Amino acid sequence: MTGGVEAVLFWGLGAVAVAAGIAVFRTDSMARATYALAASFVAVGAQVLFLHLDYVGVVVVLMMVMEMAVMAVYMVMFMGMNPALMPMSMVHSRRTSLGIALGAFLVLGGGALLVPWPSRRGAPALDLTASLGEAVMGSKMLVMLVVSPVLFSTIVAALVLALPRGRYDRLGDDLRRRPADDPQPGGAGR
Amino acid sequence: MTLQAVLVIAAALFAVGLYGAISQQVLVMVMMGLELMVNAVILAAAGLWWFLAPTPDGHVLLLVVVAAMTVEMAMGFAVATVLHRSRGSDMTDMSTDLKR
Amino acid sequence: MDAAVDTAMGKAPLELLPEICLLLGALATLLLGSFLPRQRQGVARLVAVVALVACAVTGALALGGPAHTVYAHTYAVDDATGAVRLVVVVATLLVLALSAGEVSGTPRESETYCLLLLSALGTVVLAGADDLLVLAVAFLLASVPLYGLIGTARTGAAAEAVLKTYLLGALTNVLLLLGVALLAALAGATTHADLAGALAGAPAAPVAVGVVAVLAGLLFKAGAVPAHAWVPDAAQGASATAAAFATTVPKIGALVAAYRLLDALPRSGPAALDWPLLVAVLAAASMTLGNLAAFGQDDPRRLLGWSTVSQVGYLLMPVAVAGRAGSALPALLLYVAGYAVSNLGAFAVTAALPGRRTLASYRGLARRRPVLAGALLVCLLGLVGTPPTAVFAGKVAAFTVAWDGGLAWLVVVAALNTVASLFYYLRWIAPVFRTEAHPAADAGSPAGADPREGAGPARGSALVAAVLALVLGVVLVPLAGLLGSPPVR
Amino acid sequence: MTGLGTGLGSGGWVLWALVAVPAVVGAALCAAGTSARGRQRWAPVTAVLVLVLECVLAALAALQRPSVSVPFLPFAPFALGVDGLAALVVPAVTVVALLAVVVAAADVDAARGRFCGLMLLFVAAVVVTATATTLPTLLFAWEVMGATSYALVGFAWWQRHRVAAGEVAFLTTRLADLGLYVAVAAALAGGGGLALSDLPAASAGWRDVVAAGVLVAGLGKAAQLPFSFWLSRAMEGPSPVSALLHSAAMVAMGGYLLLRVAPLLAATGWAATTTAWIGVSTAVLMGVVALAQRDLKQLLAASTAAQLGFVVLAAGVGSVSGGAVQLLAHAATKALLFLAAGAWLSALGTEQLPALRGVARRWPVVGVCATVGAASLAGLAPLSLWASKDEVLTAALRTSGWLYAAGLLGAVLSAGYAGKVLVLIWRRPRAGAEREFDTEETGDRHVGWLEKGPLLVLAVAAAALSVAALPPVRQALAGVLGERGAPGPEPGELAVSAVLAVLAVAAVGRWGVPEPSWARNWLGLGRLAVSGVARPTERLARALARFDDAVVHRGVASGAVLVLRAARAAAHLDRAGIGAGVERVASAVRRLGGLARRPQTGLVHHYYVHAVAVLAAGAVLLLLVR
Amino acid sequence: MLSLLVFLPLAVGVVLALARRLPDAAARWGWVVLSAVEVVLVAALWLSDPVPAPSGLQFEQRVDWMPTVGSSYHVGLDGLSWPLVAVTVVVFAACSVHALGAGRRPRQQAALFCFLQTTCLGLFAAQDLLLFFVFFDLSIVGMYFVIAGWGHGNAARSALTFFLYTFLGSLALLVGFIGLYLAAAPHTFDIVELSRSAPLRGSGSVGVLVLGAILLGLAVKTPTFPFHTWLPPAHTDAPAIGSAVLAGVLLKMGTYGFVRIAMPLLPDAWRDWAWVVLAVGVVSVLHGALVALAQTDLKRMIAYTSVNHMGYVVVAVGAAGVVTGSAEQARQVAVTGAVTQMVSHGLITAALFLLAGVLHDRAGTYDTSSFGGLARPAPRYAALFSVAAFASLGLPGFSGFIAEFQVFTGAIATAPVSAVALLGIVVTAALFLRAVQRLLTGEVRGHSHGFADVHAREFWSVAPLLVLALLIGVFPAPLLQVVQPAAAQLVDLVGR
Repeated sequence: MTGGVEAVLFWGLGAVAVAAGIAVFRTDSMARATYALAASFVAVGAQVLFLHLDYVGVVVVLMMVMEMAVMAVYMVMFMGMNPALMPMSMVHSRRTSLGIALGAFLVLGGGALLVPWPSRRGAPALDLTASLGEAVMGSKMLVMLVVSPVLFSTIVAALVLALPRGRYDRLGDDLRRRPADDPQPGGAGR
Repeated sequence: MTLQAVLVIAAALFAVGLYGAISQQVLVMVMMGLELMVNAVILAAAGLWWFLAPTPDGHVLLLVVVAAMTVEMAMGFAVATVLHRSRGSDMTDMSTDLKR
Repeated sequence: MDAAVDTAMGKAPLELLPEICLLLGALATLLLGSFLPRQRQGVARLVAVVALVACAVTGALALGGPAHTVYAHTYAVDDATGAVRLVVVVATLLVLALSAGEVSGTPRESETYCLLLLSALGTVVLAGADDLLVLAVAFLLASVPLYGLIGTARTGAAAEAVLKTYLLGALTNVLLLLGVALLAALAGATTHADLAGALAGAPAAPVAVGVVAVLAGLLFKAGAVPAHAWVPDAAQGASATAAAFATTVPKIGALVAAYRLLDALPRSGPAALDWPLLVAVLAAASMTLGNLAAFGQDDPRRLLGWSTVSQVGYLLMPVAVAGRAGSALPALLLYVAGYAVSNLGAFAVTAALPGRRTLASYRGLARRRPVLAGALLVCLLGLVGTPPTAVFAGKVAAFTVAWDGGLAWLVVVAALNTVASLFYYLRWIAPVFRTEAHPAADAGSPAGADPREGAGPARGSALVAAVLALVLGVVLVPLAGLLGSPPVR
Repeated sequence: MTGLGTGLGSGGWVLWALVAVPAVVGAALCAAGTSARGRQRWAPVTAVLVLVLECVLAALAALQRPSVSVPFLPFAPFALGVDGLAALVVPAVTVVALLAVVVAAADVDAARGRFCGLMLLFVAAVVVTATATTLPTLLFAWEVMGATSYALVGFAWWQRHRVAAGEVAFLTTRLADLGLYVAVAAALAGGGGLALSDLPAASAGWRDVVAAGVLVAGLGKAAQLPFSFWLSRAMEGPSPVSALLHSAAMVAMGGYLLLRVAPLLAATGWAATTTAWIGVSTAVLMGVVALAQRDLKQLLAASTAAQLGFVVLAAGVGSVSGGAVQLLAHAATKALLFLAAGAWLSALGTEQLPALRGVARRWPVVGVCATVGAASLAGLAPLSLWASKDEVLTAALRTSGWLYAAGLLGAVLSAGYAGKVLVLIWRRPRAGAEREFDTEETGDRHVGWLEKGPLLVLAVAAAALSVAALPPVRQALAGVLGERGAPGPEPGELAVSAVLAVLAVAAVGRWGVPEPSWARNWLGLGRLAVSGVARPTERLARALARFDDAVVHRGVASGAVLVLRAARAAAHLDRAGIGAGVERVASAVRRLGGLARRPQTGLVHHYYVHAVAVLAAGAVLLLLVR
Repeated sequence: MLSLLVFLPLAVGVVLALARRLPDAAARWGWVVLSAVEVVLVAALWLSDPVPAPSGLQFEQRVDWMPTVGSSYHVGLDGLSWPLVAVTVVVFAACSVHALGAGRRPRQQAALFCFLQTTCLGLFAAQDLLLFFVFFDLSIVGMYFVIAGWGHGNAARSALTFFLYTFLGSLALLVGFIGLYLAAAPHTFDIVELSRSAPLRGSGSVGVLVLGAILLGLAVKTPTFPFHTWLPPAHTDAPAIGSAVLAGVLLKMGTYGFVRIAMPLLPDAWRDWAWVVLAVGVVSVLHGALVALAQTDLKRMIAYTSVNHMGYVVVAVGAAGVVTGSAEQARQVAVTGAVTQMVSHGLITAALFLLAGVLHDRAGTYDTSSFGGLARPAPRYAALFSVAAFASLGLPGFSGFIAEFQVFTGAIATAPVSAVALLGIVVTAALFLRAVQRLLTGEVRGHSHGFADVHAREFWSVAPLLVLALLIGVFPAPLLQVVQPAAAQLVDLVGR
């Protein structure tokens, strides 16, 4: 892949990502917004691949696809909306947010262009993914040690918030009631 | 493609995300805006890492960012659920009892 | 760097024993809780207490040792971490005590204890983090359980409180990650130790944006301007336990982390910006906004929320002069300890009287609940900074350090704010000690009739907090002297 | 108490006893007097006994001339010493005091314990004043004397106007005593030392201040112009009090002080001349006032001021011996006249001169003694005042002719008013005079022997003291006072003054006396003092009190809280003013609180906007302020 | 030994506070016994070492409290603080005797006054700025509860005014202390070290600013002219013993601050401020006297005379600062006079307030015009009141005269302009005589009918104070022996 083609491809993907991003907020249907977001993420994942971060790129793409699926299920379950039709434009103070967004873009973009970025320090390892593995298990082990309780606490916190009924509602105060009293009949051992 | 290009695209994405986060009323849409901003951060981090300091430690940062995104989204859905259940609607503008 | 002796390849799990105790405690409470009948979840609380005490004991033992870093310079085990461990444990124990009345017997009891321990763990790691990545992850670990805690109250107000806390938390998290990315890239390394040297040559603008972005996250956690909006809502909307915990413990970690970050920034070269001025301006904004907003409040919880915002303004004074004045760190630790105890004492009183949600309903409390009234008086006067409470010693140290660090104008603003703060605390204290509480109004107040109200462990916790606020004022100060050594890098 | 040792050796105990006995017994009597009921007959008896002891001790002290000192203040001891002048005056005072208390035993019948106690305290104070050798000791006794005189003048406290009179007397003398405070300070600054003898040694500037201070204090006590009006009000006290205080003791102490500091006055030049002129002008003006009086006691009071004028004149011209003799003679004469007036007052219940026509005929013993007193007062030939006045006049002649002329005029006036009394008491009483009796109090139409005895003693003294004019006695006296070689009055001058006196008395007998109204109310000094000083101070006080309550309180409050709009607050200055002030502070702060709470709108996206905006501003601030 | 003296009342106070079921009489007599023990302790301390060494501290004790901040629990007595400790103990003893009569909640009252006594003794013995400040603030809190708890009229409002005024003043004091702390080379709050090194000497404006803050704080507490408006309402609404302690002891904290902190620690700045202090003193004297003259309420009048008397102290310490061209001995006399005036005012005004309290106990009002001819129904009360009044207006034979005499001698010798304040003496004399006349003389009318004479407890609470004043008035040498060397040393410190 020659430099020129690579640049064109990269910019293309960038344009796709930004266009999809804008589309997310312009469409009036939640479903289309979700698909636009997925497209934007895939584009970003691809761009990351361009930057030789294969592992991270693939992870981003896969994760985003799964998340979009969850979001779709979520909207149907809760919003009770037919993903296709629901016209909604619940927007407020459009002008101020547009102003702030443009301002942010100008500042960050301008900064990106004008700042005398230093030159690269040190060469990338031959096998990036392997070096990542060593870093995770080596110098940055504590980061991973801390990420695990983060995920654990996310699970606990999310369930505490989301679940309307706890174990005592299902199995009684002394947790002895069998079969469990669930709103939906059926399930194992019934 | 140069660092500036990557950063400009990232800035654009960030701006769009910010616009969405501020202008949208529905919590889920606000979360989408936040996700776009995280995406911009991932892209910027990748660019910066590649063009400035491709060290393995920097690489771990990207993993952390991705992990942070997933955790925030998970919590976002949980908050949306509890908001929906206890207040009947997940519009941020509808829940303004706590003020002044 | 000389003090930093890095043990074998950094992986010495024993160094992090206190943190491990907290994690195991969290896991144990959750597992145990899921097998205990609803009425006997007190055992989970017992386990939580044991875990906390274990953490305190191991932390105290480690306190004496030489300051060093572990896990390849990413985690500092020095006086600051030791002190934070102790303060967080004491604070969490007080929260457990004041939560007894409200939480025991509810279906979510053991989950609440688990989340409390996890957030405490997050706070300690945040304080000890000596690396930007660990900082980011610790930030997550501290805030996620907080969302869970605030949301458990199952009321409309709690839901709204968690919404606001979550959204502000998410935004600041994104900014934090952006900042970390920028700084890591520019410095080529992520540990604080390398930051100073590597950033010296970096261009100023990105470093400024990076640092401000990281500070945004820490300021959210501390509850300071500009990300302070969630504090009053969380204090008012959430349950007493969550409110007390959210407004007291996480900010300890955030402030120490901010101190370490500012201490590690370069002080020469193009990237040497005037950080103290920025933090001083934010401190002044926080204390003034917090004080003024607290004037018109009628709900004691919301008043305490705004008072927390103003207190964080005073707490930011030693942080502003991080590294520029000799004993800034001991001053910060001393003030944080005093603040935590006084604030929790006041929340304990509100927890002991859940029915009374207006200042007027506190009329004549001194006559019927002298212990509670006394504890409230000590804690509120403590928050103002009257001698001999611990906050007074903290404030004197903070004022002196700020004056030494060249922020004389900030000291004057802080003094004026201290005086202003006296008025709204008096608005709460005055009805408590007003004698002519004629019975009619008393019976009218919702909680008047409930005899049990005001008794129980919450009262005990309020009393303990008040006594600690006084005792610390006299005893702790020499102890702070021990923590004189600068943060290790 | 180490200092005590030095005095004890050479008869110091006499001086200590002289002071301590009346003080202690007086205090005890006062304390007992307040709580005990009944006639308290024991009080006058103890008082008389103590005073007899006092007279003996005084005589002993006069002979031995002891001096004692005890550490009192770091820079000045409490020192007493009997010098020539004191040796003369102290015995005189104790004798007059004894006689006054004897009369009081009969005259005063209510709360005798308190009365005798106060009299003893007064005597102790006078003795200390007379014998004080350092300024602080003098000031100590000076003020106590003032206070006891207030208590004695206002003794009948159930009559409010008498207490008011006491108050006027006390305040006027206290105002004048400020001079002594300044004098002490100046002496300390001047570095000369605080003993009376080495006051002239102070540095020039400060010495003038000392002289001025002492002069003002002396004039105040001696009831000279412009302070003499208090003496008129002091007449409302019981007669024995007037007899002791306003003839022999308190008023005399004013003149006595000026005599003792005569060297200082002389050293400062201007002080001597001013003293002299004030003395002689008081003699003249007060003589006119005395002439115009229709009340016997007022007349005697004015005459006291006039006679003291001569003492002050003597101090001014430096003739200490002349002044001393004048002092003694006047003490005896005036005490006699006051006691006589007292006797008539308690008998007839009136002091008005028209009502006292021919009173001498009714009680011949009192009449004769009063005649001797009045004659001596008039300066008639063989009696004491004639001799002492001439000595003073000769000394005045030496300094300036005008002084002598004014002095002579004063003498003539004194002859005039004394003659007025003489003539009146011997006239035949008009029919129906009975109606004019009992104007001041209900008389018992009886004069007991307790009152007549002292009169006789005083009459003898008044007559005998003229012996001082004889050259040999005068020389000895001058020797005692340490004034060698002062020429005595020539026979010619003595003759001139005697003739003038006789002529004046005859003229008064024949043509009577003009009584101008401006003179009768003491030159309007009293009203001037009240309207000129007392009223404006009270008005100023009330204005300051209002200012204090309203403006200062709010001024400080607004100073504390910058936000307060004082203009609107000053509009309604009523009682609620203070309440409104606090209310305004609270509302101002509430508005500020409202302002601070406005960004907390409850809408999350507003929080986003605020957060991003502030962070951006922070970054910009960082980059700009480098 | 000194710490025992300071903290014994606190211990007893805590016991009294906790012993809920203690009968009233036991609480009252317990308090009396305690104050008696305190008096004995002071006497014992005094006899063990009567003449203090001029420069050293007696009974010095020092324990580290806040080493990082350079502050320690450092207590000691010298010529300046000895008399004030003695006065504090005597005034509290008198109050305890006076409170033997019927009173609301005697147990809590006794406990509160014991706490107050500890704060006062602690302050006078403190040799450390922070310790001084802590006791300064605690005394304000204590007095707030005395007025709010046992006062009459609108006690709550005047208690609040009192608290806010003096608390804001104490904040200014704290800023000044911190300024001093930072200026000291090895940062320290210790008064002895600070006075030895006089940190801000020759530093011009900073020293002046720091002293300005300290003066503001002390001026509010003394109180001097512009900041005195809290005193009259605080006194009129305080209970009798509350007023006695407030006037007798608490006002001395302000003036003691001048001689203990302001003058020795900031000599240069003090010399610059001397004329201002002198002027404020003179204005306070005249303003206090004149406004007192216009009062009809007896307690407000006595309160304003306190402003007047404290004005004399301010004049004296101001004059002590005028160093150019004035004799050193005169300045020593002025300072000695200032300390004597603190002692004398403490004794005499406490007695006056207790007597005013007697009026309120009987008739429920302080208005002088509603009484008259009290001498007939209550001769002993009349005697006590007139003795106290004459002592207060400076009649020789009482400590008032000794104090005022030295103040004026020293002040006029150093700064002749202060002679203007002499008029204050005459106005004070006038207002006291007027009060005596309105209350005691004339025919019996208004509330005087059936006015019971002074009880034993009231007599034995006032009489000792007046006897002490008389003793000092007649034999001032023992007291002056203690004060004079310390004053001389202070004047040297200010003059260097």
